[in-house]
Amino acid sequence: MNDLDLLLLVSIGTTAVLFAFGTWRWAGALGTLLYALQLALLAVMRPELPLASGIGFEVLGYRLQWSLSGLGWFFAIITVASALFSAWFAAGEWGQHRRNLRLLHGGLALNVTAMLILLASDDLISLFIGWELVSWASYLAMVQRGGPAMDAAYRYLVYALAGALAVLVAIAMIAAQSPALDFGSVRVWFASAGNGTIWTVMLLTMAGFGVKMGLLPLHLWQPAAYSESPGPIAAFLGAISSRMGLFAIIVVLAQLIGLERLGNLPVAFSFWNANEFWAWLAALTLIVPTFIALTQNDARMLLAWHGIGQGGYMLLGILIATPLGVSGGLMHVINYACYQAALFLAVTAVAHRTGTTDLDHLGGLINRMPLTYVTMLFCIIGLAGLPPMNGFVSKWMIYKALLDAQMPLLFVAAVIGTLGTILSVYKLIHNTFLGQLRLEHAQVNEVPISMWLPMILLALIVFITGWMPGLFLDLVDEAVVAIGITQLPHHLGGVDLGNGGLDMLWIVGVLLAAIGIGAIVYFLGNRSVRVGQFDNYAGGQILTADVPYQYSHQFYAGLLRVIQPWMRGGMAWGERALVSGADFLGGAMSGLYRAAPAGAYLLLAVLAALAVTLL
Amino acid sequence: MDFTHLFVELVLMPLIAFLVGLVMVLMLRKVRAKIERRIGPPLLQPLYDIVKLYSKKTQVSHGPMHEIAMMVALGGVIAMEVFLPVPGLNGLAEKGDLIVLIYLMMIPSLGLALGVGACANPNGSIGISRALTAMVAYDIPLMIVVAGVALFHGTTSLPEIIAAQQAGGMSTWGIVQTPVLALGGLIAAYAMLGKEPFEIYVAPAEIATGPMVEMSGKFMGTLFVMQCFQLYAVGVLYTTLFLGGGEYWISFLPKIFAVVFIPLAMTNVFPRYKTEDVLKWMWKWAGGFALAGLALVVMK
Amino acid sequence: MNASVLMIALPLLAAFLLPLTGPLARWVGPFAAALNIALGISLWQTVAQEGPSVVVMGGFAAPLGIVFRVDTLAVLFATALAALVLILWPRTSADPRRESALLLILLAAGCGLAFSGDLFNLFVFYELIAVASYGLVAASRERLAAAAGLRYLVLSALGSAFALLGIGLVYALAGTLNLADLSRHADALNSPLGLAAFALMLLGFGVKAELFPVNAWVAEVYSTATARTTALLAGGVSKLALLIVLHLVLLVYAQPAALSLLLTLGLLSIVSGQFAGYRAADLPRMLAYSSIAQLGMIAAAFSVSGEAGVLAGLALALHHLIVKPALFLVGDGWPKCVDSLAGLGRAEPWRAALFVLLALSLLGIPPLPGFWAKLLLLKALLGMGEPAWNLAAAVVLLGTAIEGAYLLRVLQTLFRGTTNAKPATFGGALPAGVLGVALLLVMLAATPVGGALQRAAQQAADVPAYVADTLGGSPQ
Amino acid sequence: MSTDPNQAVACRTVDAEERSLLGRVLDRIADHCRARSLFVLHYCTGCGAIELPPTMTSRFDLERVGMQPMVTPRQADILLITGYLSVKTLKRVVMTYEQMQGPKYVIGLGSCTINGGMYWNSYATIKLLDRYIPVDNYIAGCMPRPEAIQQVFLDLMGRIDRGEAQAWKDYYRRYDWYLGQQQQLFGTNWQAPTDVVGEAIRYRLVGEQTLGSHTAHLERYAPYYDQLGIIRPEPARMKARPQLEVVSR
Repeated sequence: MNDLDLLLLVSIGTTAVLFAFGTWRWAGALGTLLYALQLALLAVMRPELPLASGIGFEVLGYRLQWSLSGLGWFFAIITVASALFSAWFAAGEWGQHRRNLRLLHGGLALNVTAMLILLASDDLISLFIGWELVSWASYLAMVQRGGPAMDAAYRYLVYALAGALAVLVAIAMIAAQSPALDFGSVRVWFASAGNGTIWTVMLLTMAGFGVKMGLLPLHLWQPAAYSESPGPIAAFLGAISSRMGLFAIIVVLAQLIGLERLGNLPVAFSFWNANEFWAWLAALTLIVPTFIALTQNDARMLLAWHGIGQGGYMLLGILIATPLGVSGGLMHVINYACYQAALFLAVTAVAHRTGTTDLDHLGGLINRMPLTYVTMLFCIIGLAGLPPMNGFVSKWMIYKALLDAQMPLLFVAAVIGTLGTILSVYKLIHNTFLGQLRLEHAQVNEVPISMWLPMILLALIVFITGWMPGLFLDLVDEAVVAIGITQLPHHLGGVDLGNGGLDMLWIVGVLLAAIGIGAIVYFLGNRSVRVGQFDNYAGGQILTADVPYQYSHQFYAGLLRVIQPWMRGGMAWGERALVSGADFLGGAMSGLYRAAPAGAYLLLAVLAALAVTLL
Repeated sequence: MDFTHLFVELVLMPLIAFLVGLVMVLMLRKVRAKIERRIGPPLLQPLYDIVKLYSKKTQVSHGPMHEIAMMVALGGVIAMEVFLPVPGLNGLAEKGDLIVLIYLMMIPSLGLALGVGACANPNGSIGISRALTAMVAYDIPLMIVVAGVALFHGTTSLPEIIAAQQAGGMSTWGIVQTPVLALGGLIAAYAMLGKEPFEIYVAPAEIATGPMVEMSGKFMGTLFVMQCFQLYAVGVLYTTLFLGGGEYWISFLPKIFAVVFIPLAMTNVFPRYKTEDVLKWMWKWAGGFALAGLALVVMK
Repeated sequence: MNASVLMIALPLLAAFLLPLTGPLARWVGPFAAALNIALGISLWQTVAQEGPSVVVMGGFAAPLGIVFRVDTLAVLFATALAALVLILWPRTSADPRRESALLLILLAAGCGLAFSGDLFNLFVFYELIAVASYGLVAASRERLAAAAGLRYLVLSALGSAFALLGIGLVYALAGTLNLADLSRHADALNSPLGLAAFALMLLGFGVKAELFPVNAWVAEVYSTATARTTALLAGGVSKLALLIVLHLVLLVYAQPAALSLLLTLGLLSIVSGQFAGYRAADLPRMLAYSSIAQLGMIAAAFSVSGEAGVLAGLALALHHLIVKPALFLVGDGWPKCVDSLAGLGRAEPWRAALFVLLALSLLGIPPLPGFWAKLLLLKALLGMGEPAWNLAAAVVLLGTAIEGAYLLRVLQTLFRGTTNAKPATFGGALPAGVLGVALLLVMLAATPVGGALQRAAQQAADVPAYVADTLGGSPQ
Repeated sequence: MSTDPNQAVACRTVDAEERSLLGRVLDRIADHCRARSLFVLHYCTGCGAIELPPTMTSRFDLERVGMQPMVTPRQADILLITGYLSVKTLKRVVMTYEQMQGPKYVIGLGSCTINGGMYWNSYATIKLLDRYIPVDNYIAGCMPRPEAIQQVFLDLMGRIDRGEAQAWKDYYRRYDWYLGQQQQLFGTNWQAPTDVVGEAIRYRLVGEQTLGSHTAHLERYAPYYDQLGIIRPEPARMKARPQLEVVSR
């Protein structure tokens, strides 16, 4: 039994234990410890990668085997760490007075197990098994709050099921032609397959795996499903769940088909190749949901929409296919997991205290919940991709790689996404923490340490790895090598390139020093007196708490007046059209059976058959 | 690199930026006065204003975030200057490239935005919402321009871009080589200055100077200092990208003043656009020119 | 006497002796079915060791005489049917004698159908099954059931007539009804008239196999008959009808036109069944429509020539044989209307969990057995490499997605909210539980089961061997 | 801790005579700059506002002497009251004045601010502005010409430069008196959002008359406002209260 077997065993054990003792008072703490153990195991097995599991089956001539490559290991680290922080957050006060705690803890552990199984898969069948496990495990995590959450989860599952079937068809296609389904053989098969076949397989798999990732136009389920799930679960799902789709896409596009082949695969009737096609789809995925996020009035929905958009960056980075781009894309996965988890936790903390996440009904909480504010501040800077947080580093790598790879328009697309992100994260923090405190929140207090400590730790990780991106780039290297890309030379502060590098040690250092100078200049002036929020310029009006003096609704009215005409909800319309199409066909078919002039059908059918065969 | 040398550079670069920026602010006000047939303020007026504001005896703060935001905003602009190479001083331009610079330029605005939010004044919030919208308006063309420049020179390192332009005298300047791109960049730089017709976020008569509504004393003073840095940074950035940077201060200073002067000379004859019109206008014209320029670069 | 003949004779004998057994009557049937299973297992071992064998009746060799062909496929179907009958044996019944007799006759006829090597015998056993099933359907005392039963009777009789017509045509064209012999004379049937015969047989047998245009009885009967009868019809009888079709396409009609016809009907079944199920508001109807679609998938699988198709169809058929009866049994006693199921998941967690398990397997979620069946089906369809079959894969995809949508709706409803209703009696707990456990066992033993199915399919698809075995290798 | 509120809180603003030489030099520089950089907030409710455009624009060009119009009290140095003030607008003026940062200057423009002018008989207008807020300069006339306005500005600048324009401190030092005048007009429950007493303590500007019977009304009505959720005492203000009691004894 090697480390991988042990890890899977511990993970399955965690699930079992947490389902068994989920309602126990210390279940959350126990879960946290068990995730820490899994993380330790992952750390231990790092030198042994890729590590093949001793478990394996052979069914119908197909060998099912599991092996953790550097890529899977990289994602596994993020998965387990996300679960660790989510469980930690739920372990204390947050979880104390909740029903369904068994489902919460057990569901989380089940998700981790399923994801580990997926990440360790080494052939298409085990990949598919892992994929379905992940789908259903996340369904279990999503439905917990009942009501609208169930509707959202149902929508997700229908998408996921249809997508999985598309993947299954692709696997069957490969199975019909390739002698075996392990990654090695499939790679060989892809090398010899024709363009048309590859396109079909690729479209099918992207349709399937793209569902989970929220690749346009398959993303519609995601915001509601994530934001309706319980806070820590939303943090976990938001941080890593969708990235499973990315993982599978990387496996198919980069590991099996190969990025070089992708570049040689033409799109019919155009100048494009497959690489550019997917890159533009990724660009759309990063732009459209980001600007939809801008229109959201619910903090969780806003974050969930951004989750989709950020996925676009990762895919875009990987499709650039240069070491810089791939490293950037993969690094964005881990960066994003840190700040997205912390953001969801922060929003959950706010909801825990105020009972709402409606951005029109919050405001001014900065003085009441300063630590939550700091968390959110650090993490929105990360999400927006501005220095000095880690989100900037990965985005910089993607930008730079795009420019180096002569893709200026994609670069501009990526920047547009970033601009939209900056706008909506400011809206998020402004409407939650800044502006006027509402009367009903005047007595709100900071969340207890069991909740703020994990958040703050994540926020610190976001900052420290922004300062020293080399820490994460080391992890990324494992994955990059596993994909078969040259390792990116880097140092603790960033990367050195011939034509303009990045050294975050210096940049953040200078920024901090300059802020110090700013502080000195600031303190040159006389000391200030702190005034209340009603001592405020209002054109001579005396402010009162019964009249809200806050600007939050339709925050970017001017911008929205320009871009809203473009948001016609085309994809939602398409979805509705599909549903009503199915309804219509369903009506027609059940009408056919219900009318049931049975004998007549038979006679007609016989006559038709005779007519067809004899004439 | 010699550490002392670097340290001197790091001190000198913001200092020069501030002093030149003061003169630019004076120029801004003088130009306006001349166009309105007034005499205008005395030479030391920008300095008077700043000293006056810092020496206010009572200061109103809306909480720690309000104060920290001021430090971050000022720190951001100072940090920005050391990544902008000027004649003889490269600072940290090797450690961060053009993209880093552009993103560093957003830090002060974001810091300010947080501080303004902490002031809890909706006028300020509206101002920030408009300022960020304006950022979307001008940053998209600007980024297209940046992409064009980076593509044209095959690098994002500012010293290399400058060196490439200085290689053959004026004929290798960006404005000669890529004139359409330079035009798009100029319009974007104009909007970056936030003067009429793009000053939607200040709008004194409408939202009481927007972000500045609750800024008093040293807070306002910090904003005045920031304005100096920002005017300078826009001038230097544009000069670096399209006017061959600077070999000597004697030739460099006229260029950056010229860059700032052109918008300032135009701005006084305009009223103010509506927010959505700024977006449309910038995307249509600045974005159009920038895209055309980019297309020309790609075709080369 | 060969075990295969015993498997037919024993239940028949038991059925006839039933009136004489007095107080033991209620034990006779299960005993006979259990005996059949034991016989089937012994036969399985024999076949595994010695290969397929042919039993000649009355001393006349094929093609003149009646032959039984005992191969893995036949044994599998016969044993599975016996097991199903045993599992579904009614513990309480209004008229135990009559129902027992009908069940035993059905069992005997089913075994006979599985073993028969000749078209006419197939038809005879098919008719016997039909008669038994009319009785079973009519056993329900509801008026609606009676109406549905009548319609079923009429349709089935019409279907049988057409099938007989088709068999007659075949006989006229080829001069023989022995399948092995027909296989040699397949060329004679490769004409419009031969194809017409196939179409007639397909539509005729299709009534029981729930193929597209002739399956209008399905939803009504399944939603009104008792759950056990429904389970038996959906799980067992329909498979037997498809077995005839399999024999036909495998041995006689391996021509593209016939396969295309089968595929077309299969696909239409899938589409119509799934979409009708999507719109269905009550659970038995929904399951009935799902059953139509599933059988359509099996038909589509059988339309793939060669071993891959047989394997996929076989896997799908056996999987459906386990899952669908269990689903009907679980749903029995619950409110019929899907919307009224709300909260039952909390009230009866184990029952709901069983339903979930079965539904997931039906959808083909790994690692449940349904997944392997679906993978085999898709692989077989795509392995043909022809546009129509590729399209079929797409249709299967679409159909399963729709099936997922409506089955998930049921699952969703089960766990939504709470109910005040008292838990309904779960009459079918034992059989459904047994079937569920069987499903899990198959999942765990995927490797050996898969191997066995592969061997069965290999054997079944080996047409020359079949012909040689049956006709003794004699040249004509 | 001393009970003298001016000693109680550490602060860098001290009276000129207490400051070191360097401090005095810095003060001198600051005053010089203050005089040359005056931002004006026009409180234009009266007709005198019509004289301001020519004063500011090219005919007379106020920017020559470093004056600029500003739109919020936070940024302004001079509050320019351009005419009559009704009781209602006076509330706004007081609030605006309190929101300005010291050193701050008030200029009353026109006769109305001095004696009510043509509104002498009106029940709704005030007669003398400096009963309610300290006024640095008045400009008599109905209405005064731009030249007169400029003259006053220059006078004010000179006094600022010399460090003589300290009227704003008077408001802190005699807050109780000013508040009493205000309360006469607005009622004893009058409360502006700015915590003047707190600021006076903070910046060591507490005088003999900073606290008194009128400021006690603030205390009295504070719970009433709290209950209505209208003006909540902020932390700084809460801290200042205990010391207040010490002083008022």
